[in-house]
Amino acid sequence: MVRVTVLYFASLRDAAGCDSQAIDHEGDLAALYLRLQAQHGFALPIERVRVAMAGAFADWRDRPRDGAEVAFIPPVSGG
Amino acid sequence: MVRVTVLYFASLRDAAGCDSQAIDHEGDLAALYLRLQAQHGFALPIERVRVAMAGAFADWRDRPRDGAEVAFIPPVSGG
Amino acid sequence: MARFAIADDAFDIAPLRAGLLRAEAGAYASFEGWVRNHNDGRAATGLRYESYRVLAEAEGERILDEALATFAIADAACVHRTGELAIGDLAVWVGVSAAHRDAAFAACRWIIDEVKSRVPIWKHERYVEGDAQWLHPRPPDSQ
Amino acid sequence: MARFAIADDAFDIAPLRAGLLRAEAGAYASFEGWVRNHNDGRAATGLRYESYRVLAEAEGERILDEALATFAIADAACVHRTGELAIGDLAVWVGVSAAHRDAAFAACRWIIDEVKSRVPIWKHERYVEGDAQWLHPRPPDSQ
Repeated sequence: MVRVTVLYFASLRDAAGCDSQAIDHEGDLAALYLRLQAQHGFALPIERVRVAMAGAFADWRDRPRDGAEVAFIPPVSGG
Repeated sequence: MVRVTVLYFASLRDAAGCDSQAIDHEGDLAALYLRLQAQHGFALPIERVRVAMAGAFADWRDRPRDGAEVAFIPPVSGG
Repeated sequence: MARFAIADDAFDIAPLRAGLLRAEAGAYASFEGWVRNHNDGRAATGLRYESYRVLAEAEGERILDEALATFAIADAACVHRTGELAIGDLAVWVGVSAAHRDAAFAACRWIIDEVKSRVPIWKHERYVEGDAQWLHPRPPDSQ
Repeated sequence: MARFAIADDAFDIAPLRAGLLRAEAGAYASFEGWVRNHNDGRAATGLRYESYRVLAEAEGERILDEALATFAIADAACVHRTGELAIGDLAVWVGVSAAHRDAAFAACRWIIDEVKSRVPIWKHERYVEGDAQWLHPRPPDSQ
Protein backbone atom coordinates (compact mmCIF):
# COMPACT_ATOMS: atom_id res chain seq x y z
CA MET A 1 0.00 0.00 0.00
CA VAL A 2 1.41 3.37 -1.07
CA ARG A 3 0.13 6.90 -0.70
CA VAL A 4 -0.15 8.80 -3.98
CA THR A 5 -1.40 12.23 -4.99
CA VAL A 6 -3.65 12.22 -8.03
CA LEU A 7 -3.98 15.34 -10.22
CA TYR A 8 -7.17 15.97 -12.20
CA PHE A 9 -7.55 18.11 -15.30
CA ALA A 10 -10.38 19.37 -17.48
CA SER A 11 -13.52 17.18 -17.43
CA LEU A 12 -11.91 14.78 -14.93
CA ARG A 13 -11.48 17.65 -12.46
CA ASP A 14 -15.08 18.72 -12.99
CA ALA A 15 -16.25 15.14 -12.29
CA ALA A 16 -13.97 14.69 -9.29
CA GLY A 17 -14.91 18.10 -7.92
CA CYS A 18 -11.31 18.76 -6.90
CA ASP A 19 -7.87 19.53 -8.41
CA SER A 20 -6.07 16.73 -6.64
CA GLN A 21 -6.64 13.95 -4.19
CA ALA A 22 -4.39 11.92 -1.84
CA ILE A 23 -5.22 8.22 -1.82
CA ASP A 24 -3.77 4.96 -0.55
CA HIS A 25 -3.39 2.46 -3.38
CA GLU A 26 -2.15 -1.01 -4.09
CA GLY A 27 -1.62 -2.14 -7.68
CA ASP A 28 -0.81 -0.47 -10.97
CA LEU A 29 -1.94 2.86 -12.40
CA ALA A 30 -4.70 1.26 -14.44
CA ALA A 31 -6.25 -0.11 -11.27
CA LEU A 32 -5.97 3.34 -9.73
CA TYR A 33 -7.87 4.94 -12.61
CA LEU A 34 -10.59 2.30 -12.53
CA ARG A 35 -11.06 2.77 -8.78
CA LEU A 36 -11.30 6.54 -9.09
CA GLN A 37 -13.50 6.27 -12.17
CA ALA A 38 -15.95 4.21 -10.10
CA GLN A 39 -15.72 6.71 -7.24
CA HIS A 40 -16.23 9.87 -9.32
CA GLY A 41 -18.09 8.57 -12.36
CA PHE A 42 -15.52 9.61 -14.98
CA ALA A 43 -17.17 9.37 -18.39
CA LEU A 44 -13.86 8.74 -20.19
CA PRO A 45 -12.93 5.06 -20.58
CA ILE A 46 -9.33 4.29 -19.68
CA GLU A 47 -8.55 3.68 -23.37
CA ARG A 48 -8.99 7.41 -24.02
CA VAL A 49 -6.91 8.55 -21.06
CA ARG A 50 -3.13 8.69 -20.67
CA VAL A 51 -1.29 8.64 -17.38
CA ALA A 52 1.76 10.56 -16.15
CA MET A 53 3.87 10.12 -13.06
CA ALA A 54 6.39 12.63 -11.64
CA GLY A 55 5.78 14.95 -14.61
CA ALA A 56 6.46 12.40 -17.34
CA PHE A 57 4.20 10.11 -19.35
CA ALA A 58 3.97 6.67 -17.73
CA ASP A 59 2.58 3.24 -18.54
CA TRP A 60 -0.73 2.10 -17.11
CA ARG A 61 1.01 -1.05 -15.86
CA ASP A 62 3.52 0.99 -13.83
CA ARG A 63 3.06 0.73 -10.07
CA PRO A 64 3.39 4.01 -8.19
CA ARG A 65 5.97 4.37 -5.44
CA ASP A 66 5.00 5.89 -2.11
CA GLY A 67 4.60 9.66 -2.43
CA ALA A 68 4.22 9.55 -6.21
CA GLU A 69 2.34 12.30 -8.05
CA VAL A 70 0.06 10.76 -10.64
CA ALA A 71 -1.81 12.70 -13.34
CA PHE A 72 -4.61 11.40 -15.52
CA ILE A 73 -4.43 13.01 -18.97
CA PRO A 74 -7.76 13.15 -20.80
CA PRO A 75 -7.68 13.68 -24.59
CA VAL A 76 -5.91 17.00 -25.19
CA SER A 77 -7.39 19.93 -27.11
CA GLY A 78 -4.73 22.59 -27.36
CA GLY A 79 -4.01 24.56 -30.52
CA MET B 1 5.53 50.22 -89.51
CA VAL B 2 4.72 51.28 -85.92
CA ARG B 3 6.74 53.03 -83.27
CA VAL B 4 7.02 51.13 -80.00
CA THR B 5 8.82 51.68 -76.72
CA VAL B 6 10.65 48.61 -75.42
CA LEU B 7 11.37 48.21 -71.69
CA TYR B 8 14.34 46.17 -70.51
CA PHE B 9 14.78 44.50 -67.13
CA ALA B 10 17.53 42.68 -65.26
CA SER B 11 20.11 41.00 -67.52
CA LEU B 12 18.38 42.29 -70.65
CA ARG B 13 18.85 45.86 -69.45
CA ASP B 14 22.50 45.19 -68.68
CA ALA B 15 22.98 43.78 -72.19
CA ALA B 16 21.05 46.59 -73.89
CA GLY B 17 22.80 49.22 -71.79
CA CYS B 18 19.57 51.15 -71.34
CA ASP B 19 16.22 50.97 -69.51
CA SER B 20 14.10 51.49 -72.61
CA GLN B 21 14.37 52.09 -76.30
CA ALA B 22 12.06 53.56 -78.95
CA ILE B 23 12.09 51.61 -82.17
CA ASP B 24 10.14 51.38 -85.45
CA HIS B 25 8.93 47.86 -86.07
CA GLU B 26 6.92 45.82 -88.50
CA GLY B 27 5.75 42.33 -87.55
CA ASP B 28 4.93 40.53 -84.33
CA LEU B 29 6.52 40.72 -80.90
CA ALA B 30 8.64 37.62 -81.53
CA ALA B 31 10.25 39.32 -84.53
CA LEU B 32 10.87 42.37 -82.36
CA TYR B 33 12.70 40.30 -79.73
CA LEU B 34 14.81 38.51 -82.34
CA ARG B 35 15.81 41.83 -83.93
CA LEU B 36 16.78 43.36 -80.60
CA GLN B 37 18.50 40.16 -79.48
CA ALA B 38 20.68 40.38 -82.59
CA GLN B 39 21.34 44.07 -81.92
CA HIS B 40 22.23 43.74 -78.21
CA GLY B 41 23.42 40.14 -77.98
CA PHE B 42 20.80 38.97 -75.43
CA ALA B 43 21.94 35.60 -74.07
CA LEU B 44 18.39 34.47 -73.28
CA PRO B 45 16.67 32.55 -76.10
CA ILE B 46 13.12 33.68 -76.81
CA GLU B 47 11.81 30.41 -75.32
CA ARG B 48 12.92 31.59 -71.87
CA VAL B 49 11.48 35.08 -72.19
CA ARG B 50 7.90 36.28 -71.86
CA VAL B 51 6.49 39.44 -73.34
CA ALA B 52 4.08 42.03 -72.02
CA MET B 53 2.30 44.89 -73.73
CA ALA B 54 0.55 47.82 -72.05
CA GLY B 55 1.26 46.33 -68.61
CA ALA B 56 -0.25 42.90 -69.27
CA PHE B 57 1.23 39.63 -70.45
CA ALA B 58 0.94 39.27 -74.23
CA ASP B 59 1.48 36.63 -76.88
CA TRP B 60 4.64 36.58 -78.98
CA ARG B 61 2.42 36.49 -82.10
CA ASP B 62 0.66 39.71 -81.10
CA ARG B 63 1.50 42.67 -83.32
CA PRO B 64 2.09 45.94 -81.48
CA ARG B 65 0.00 48.99 -82.28
CA ASP B 66 1.62 52.36 -82.83
CA GLY B 67 2.78 53.83 -79.52
CA ALA B 68 2.67 50.49 -77.69
CA GLU B 69 4.85 49.89 -74.65
CA VAL B 70 6.43 46.45 -74.88
CA ALA B 71 8.33 44.73 -72.07
CA PHE B 72 10.51 41.66 -72.37
CA ILE B 73 10.26 39.56 -69.19
CA PRO B 74 13.30 37.39 -68.51
CA PRO B 75 12.88 34.45 -66.09
CA VAL B 76 11.79 35.93 -62.77
CA SER B 77 13.58 35.43 -59.46
CA GLY B 78 11.53 37.08 -56.75
CA GLY B 79 10.87 35.52 -53.38
CA MET C 1 16.94 28.28 -23.73
CA ALA C 2 13.54 26.65 -23.92
CA ARG C 3 12.01 26.61 -27.40
CA PHE C 4 8.54 25.82 -26.11
CA ALA C 5 6.68 27.91 -23.58
CA ILE C 6 3.31 28.15 -21.89
CA ALA C 7 2.12 31.76 -21.55
CA ASP C 8 -0.49 32.69 -18.95
CA ASP C 9 -0.98 36.09 -20.60
CA ALA C 10 -0.99 37.59 -24.09
CA PHE C 11 2.49 37.53 -25.62
CA ASP C 12 4.33 39.41 -28.38
CA ILE C 13 5.28 37.55 -31.53
CA ALA C 14 7.92 40.01 -32.76
CA PRO C 15 10.72 39.05 -30.33
CA LEU C 16 9.98 35.34 -30.82
CA ARG C 17 10.26 35.72 -34.58
CA ALA C 18 13.45 37.79 -34.20
CA GLY C 19 14.96 35.00 -32.14
CA LEU C 20 14.70 32.66 -35.13
CA LEU C 21 16.58 34.92 -37.58
CA ARG C 22 19.76 33.31 -38.92
CA ALA C 23 22.07 34.58 -41.64
CA GLU C 24 21.84 31.18 -43.32
CA ALA C 25 18.04 31.05 -43.15
CA GLY C 26 16.19 32.18 -46.27
CA ALA C 27 12.76 30.94 -45.25
CA TYR C 28 10.50 31.46 -42.28
CA ALA C 29 7.11 29.79 -41.87
CA SER C 30 4.79 30.51 -38.99
CA PHE C 31 1.41 29.37 -37.82
CA GLU C 32 -0.99 30.99 -35.41
CA GLY C 33 -4.14 29.57 -33.89
CA TRP C 34 -6.74 32.23 -33.18
CA VAL C 35 -9.88 31.83 -31.10
CA ARG C 36 -12.73 31.37 -33.58
CA ASN C 37 -16.32 32.49 -33.12
CA HIS C 38 -17.59 29.02 -33.99
CA ASN C 39 -16.61 25.39 -33.55
CA ASP C 40 -18.36 22.24 -34.72
CA GLY C 41 -21.30 24.31 -35.88
CA ARG C 42 -21.84 26.10 -32.57
CA ALA C 43 -21.37 29.85 -31.97
CA ALA C 44 -18.66 30.36 -29.35
CA THR C 45 -18.08 33.40 -27.14
CA GLY C 46 -14.62 32.51 -25.82
CA LEU C 47 -12.64 29.82 -24.13
CA ARG C 48 -10.25 28.89 -21.39
CA TYR C 49 -7.13 26.78 -21.83
CA GLU C 50 -5.60 24.92 -18.97
CA SER C 51 -2.42 22.87 -19.00
CA TYR C 52 -0.58 20.34 -16.91
CA ARG C 53 2.28 22.74 -17.01
CA VAL C 54 5.33 20.67 -16.12
CA LEU C 55 4.38 17.93 -18.58
CA ALA C 56 3.20 20.39 -21.25
CA GLU C 57 6.56 22.15 -21.20
CA ALA C 58 8.49 18.88 -21.32
CA GLU C 59 6.37 17.45 -24.14
CA GLY C 60 6.44 20.71 -26.11
CA GLU C 61 10.21 20.83 -25.84
CA ARG C 62 10.41 17.21 -26.98
CA ILE C 63 8.32 18.04 -30.07
CA LEU C 64 10.66 20.89 -31.02
CA ASP C 65 13.72 18.71 -30.42
CA GLU C 66 12.20 16.07 -32.71
CA ALA C 67 11.46 18.70 -35.36
CA LEU C 68 15.06 19.93 -35.29
CA ALA C 69 16.31 16.35 -35.64
CA THR C 70 13.86 15.46 -38.43
CA PHE C 71 13.70 18.50 -40.71
CA ALA C 72 16.43 20.58 -42.35
CA ILE C 73 15.59 23.66 -40.31
CA ALA C 74 17.67 26.30 -38.55
CA ASP C 75 15.48 26.82 -35.48
CA ALA C 76 11.91 26.55 -34.25
CA ALA C 77 9.82 27.78 -31.35
CA CYS C 78 6.28 27.52 -30.04
CA VAL C 79 4.24 29.34 -27.40
CA HIS C 80 0.79 28.25 -26.23
CA ARG C 81 -1.58 30.38 -24.18
CA THR C 82 -3.44 29.29 -21.10
CA GLY C 83 -6.17 31.12 -19.19
CA GLU C 84 -9.17 33.04 -20.49
CA LEU C 85 -9.22 33.95 -24.19
CA ALA C 86 -11.69 36.00 -26.23
CA ILE C 87 -12.65 35.66 -29.90
CA GLY C 88 -9.68 36.70 -32.02
CA ASP C 89 -7.08 36.15 -29.30
CA LEU C 90 -3.88 34.38 -30.17
CA ALA C 91 -3.98 30.84 -28.75
CA VAL C 92 -0.81 29.32 -30.14
CA TRP C 93 2.14 30.45 -32.22
CA VAL C 94 4.70 28.34 -34.09
CA GLY C 95 7.71 29.76 -35.95
CA VAL C 96 10.34 27.93 -38.00
CA SER C 97 13.40 29.25 -39.83
CA ALA C 98 15.24 27.23 -42.46
CA ALA C 99 17.51 27.58 -45.45
CA HIS C 100 14.67 26.60 -47.80
CA ARG C 101 10.90 26.90 -47.69
CA ASP C 102 10.07 23.20 -48.13
CA ALA C 103 11.54 22.34 -44.73
CA ALA C 104 10.16 25.48 -43.07
CA PHE C 105 6.58 24.71 -44.15
CA ALA C 106 6.82 20.98 -43.42
CA ALA C 107 8.28 21.45 -39.95
CA CYS C 108 5.82 24.22 -39.05
CA ARG C 109 2.89 22.04 -40.02
CA TRP C 110 4.30 19.03 -38.22
CA ILE C 111 4.92 20.98 -35.02
CA ILE C 112 1.39 22.39 -34.75
CA ASP C 113 -0.07 18.95 -35.49
CA GLU C 114 2.06 17.34 -32.78
CA VAL C 115 1.36 20.12 -30.27
CA LYS C 116 -2.36 19.69 -30.83
CA SER C 117 -2.24 15.93 -30.42
CA ARG C 118 0.39 15.47 -27.68
CA VAL C 119 0.74 18.46 -25.36
CA PRO C 120 -1.47 18.27 -22.24
CA ILE C 121 -3.53 21.40 -22.78
CA TRP C 122 -7.31 21.41 -22.67
CA LYS C 123 -9.85 23.79 -24.14
CA HIS C 124 -12.98 24.77 -22.26
CA GLU C 125 -15.33 26.37 -24.75
CA ARG C 126 -18.21 28.74 -23.94
CA TYR C 127 -21.20 29.09 -26.25
CA VAL C 128 -23.66 31.88 -26.94
CA GLU C 129 -26.46 29.76 -25.37
CA GLY C 130 -24.62 30.07 -22.05
CA ASP C 131 -23.33 26.53 -21.72
CA ALA C 132 -19.72 25.43 -21.85
CA GLN C 133 -17.76 22.21 -22.21
CA TRP C 134 -14.31 20.68 -22.12
CA LEU C 135 -13.17 19.44 -25.51
CA HIS C 136 -11.74 15.92 -25.52
CA PRO C 137 -11.49 15.11 -29.23
CA ARG C 138 -11.12 11.59 -30.56
CA PRO C 139 -8.02 11.03 -32.69
CA PRO C 140 -7.41 11.65 -35.50
CA ASP C 141 -8.38 15.24 -34.87
CA SER C 142 -8.66 16.43 -38.44
CA GLN C 143 -9.81 19.94 -37.52
CA MET D 1 -7.91 47.46 -51.31
CA ALA D 2 -4.98 45.77 -52.97
CA ARG D 3 -3.91 42.50 -51.38
CA PHE D 4 -0.54 42.49 -53.13
CA ALA D 5 2.01 45.26 -52.86
CA ILE D 6 5.52 46.10 -53.94
CA ALA D 7 7.46 47.90 -51.18
CA ASP D 8 10.50 50.02 -52.05
CA ASP D 9 11.49 50.18 -48.37
CA ALA D 10 11.39 47.95 -45.30
CA PHE D 11 7.82 47.34 -44.15
CA ASP D 12 6.10 46.31 -40.92
CA ILE D 13 4.41 42.92 -40.75
CA ALA D 14 2.22 43.62 -37.71
CA PRO D 15 -0.41 45.81 -39.44
CA LEU D 16 -0.52 43.43 -42.43
CA ARG D 17 -1.15 40.48 -40.13
CA ALA D 18 -3.77 42.47 -38.19
CA GLY D 19 -5.58 43.18 -41.47
CA LEU D 20 -6.18 39.45 -41.92
CA LEU D 21 -7.83 38.87 -38.52
CA ARG D 22 -11.40 37.60 -38.82
CA ALA D 23 -13.70 36.40 -36.05
CA GLU D 24 -14.38 33.26 -38.09
CA ALA D 25 -10.69 32.55 -38.74
CA GLY D 26 -9.03 30.08 -36.40
CA ALA D 27 -5.85 29.63 -38.39
CA TYR D 28 -3.18 31.93 -39.75
CA ALA D 29 -0.20 30.77 -41.77
CA SER D 30 2.54 33.06 -42.92
CA PHE D 31 5.73 32.81 -44.91
CA GLU D 32 8.68 35.14 -45.05
CA GLY D 33 11.63 35.07 -47.41
CA TRP D 34 14.79 36.42 -45.83
CA VAL D 35 18.01 37.34 -47.62
CA ARG D 36 20.38 34.43 -47.06
CA ASN D 37 24.16 34.61 -46.76
CA HIS D 38 24.54 31.91 -49.40
CA ASN D 39 22.90 30.72 -52.60
CA ASP D 40 23.82 27.82 -54.88
CA GLY D 41 26.97 27.22 -52.86
CA ARG D 42 28.24 30.82 -53.11
CA ALA D 43 28.63 33.24 -50.19
CA ALA D 44 26.43 36.27 -50.78
CA THR D 45 26.73 39.75 -49.28
CA GLY D 46 23.39 41.17 -50.31
CA LEU D 47 21.09 41.70 -53.23
CA ARG D 48 18.91 44.05 -55.16
CA TYR D 49 15.39 43.30 -56.35
CA GLU D 50 13.85 45.15 -59.24
CA SER D 51 10.34 44.77 -60.58
CA TYR D 52 8.29 45.69 -63.58
CA ARG D 53 5.99 47.38 -61.15
CA VAL D 54 2.70 47.76 -63.03
CA LEU D 55 2.77 44.14 -64.19
CA ALA D 56 4.11 42.82 -60.86
CA GLU D 57 1.22 44.44 -59.01
CA ALA D 58 -1.35 43.15 -61.47
CA GLU D 59 0.08 39.61 -61.49
CA GLY D 60 0.45 39.54 -57.70
CA GLU D 61 -3.16 40.62 -57.30
CA ARG D 62 -4.24 37.93 -59.75
CA ILE D 63 -2.41 35.28 -57.70
CA LEU D 64 -4.19 36.36 -54.51
CA ASP D 65 -7.54 36.44 -56.31
CA GLU D 66 -6.90 32.90 -57.54
CA ALA D 67 -5.94 31.77 -54.02
CA LEU D 68 -9.18 33.19 -52.61
CA ALA D 69 -11.17 31.42 -55.31
CA THR D 70 -9.33 28.10 -54.90
CA PHE D 71 -8.80 27.61 -51.16
CA ALA D 72 -11.23 27.81 -48.23
CA ILE D 73 -9.52 30.86 -46.78
CA ALA D 74 -10.77 34.08 -45.19
CA ASP D 75 -8.18 36.47 -46.59
CA ALA D 76 -4.63 36.63 -47.90
CA ALA D 77 -2.00 39.25 -48.59
CA CYS D 78 1.54 39.51 -49.92
CA VAL D 79 4.21 42.21 -49.97
CA HIS D 80 7.47 41.96 -51.91
CA ARG D 81 10.46 44.22 -51.42
CA THR D 82 12.40 45.92 -54.17
CA GLY D 83 15.67 47.86 -53.92
CA GLU D 84 18.84 47.07 -51.97
CA LEU D 85 18.62 44.37 -49.29
CA ALA D 86 21.21 43.13 -46.80
CA ILE D 87 21.61 39.65 -45.30
CA GLY D 88 18.70 38.97 -42.96
CA ASP D 89 16.39 41.56 -44.54
CA LEU D 90 12.81 40.62 -45.23
CA ALA D 91 12.36 40.09 -48.98
CA VAL D 92 8.79 38.82 -49.18
CA TRP D 93 5.91 38.23 -46.79
CA VAL D 94 2.76 36.14 -47.32
CA GLY D 95 -0.08 35.89 -44.79
CA VAL D 96 -3.26 33.80 -44.98
CA SER D 97 -6.16 33.53 -42.54
CA ALA D 98 -8.69 30.69 -42.69
CA ALA D 99 -11.19 28.79 -40.56
CA HIS D 100 -8.88 25.75 -40.53
CA ARG D 101 -5.16 25.19 -40.78
CA ASP D 102 -5.18 22.85 -43.78
CA ALA D 103 -6.37 25.60 -46.08
CA ALA D 104 -4.19 28.26 -44.44
CA PHE D 105 -1.01 26.24 -44.97
CA ALA D 106 -1.92 25.08 -48.48
CA ALA D 107 -2.84 28.56 -49.70
CA CYS D 108 0.23 30.16 -48.12
CA ARG D 109 2.50 27.67 -49.81
CA TRP D 110 0.72 28.03 -53.12
CA ILE D 111 0.91 31.82 -53.04
CA ILE D 112 4.66 32.00 -52.40
CA ASP D 113 5.28 29.40 -55.12
CA GLU D 114 3.20 31.35 -57.62
CA VAL D 115 4.75 34.68 -56.66
CA LYS D 116 8.22 33.23 -57.17
CA SER D 117 7.36 31.76 -60.53
CA ARG D 118 5.05 34.40 -62.03
CA VAL D 119 5.59 37.90 -60.67
CA PRO D 120 8.07 39.99 -62.70
CA ILE D 121 10.65 40.62 -60.00
CA TRP D 122 14.35 39.95 -60.48
CA LYS D 123 17.12 39.32 -58.00
CA HIS D 124 20.60 40.75 -58.52
CA GLU D 125 22.91 38.92 -56.13
CA ARG D 126 26.29 40.18 -54.88
CA TYR D 127 29.00 37.75 -53.76
CA VAL D 128 31.89 38.02 -51.33
CA GLU D 129 34.33 37.73 -54.24
CA GLY D 130 33.01 41.08 -55.49
CA ASP D 131 31.08 39.91 -58.52
CA ALA D 132 27.31 40.00 -58.96
CA GLN D 133 24.71 38.55 -61.27
CA TRP D 134 21.06 38.58 -62.22
CA LEU D 135 19.29 35.33 -61.39
CA HIS D 136 17.18 33.91 -64.21
CA PRO D 137 16.31 30.42 -62.94
CA ARG D 138 15.08 27.66 -65.20
CA PRO D 139 11.70 26.22 -64.19
CA PRO D 140 10.90 24.25 -62.15
CA ASP D 141 12.63 26.36 -59.54
CA SER D 142 12.66 23.85 -56.68
CA GLN D 143 14.60 26.10 -54.27
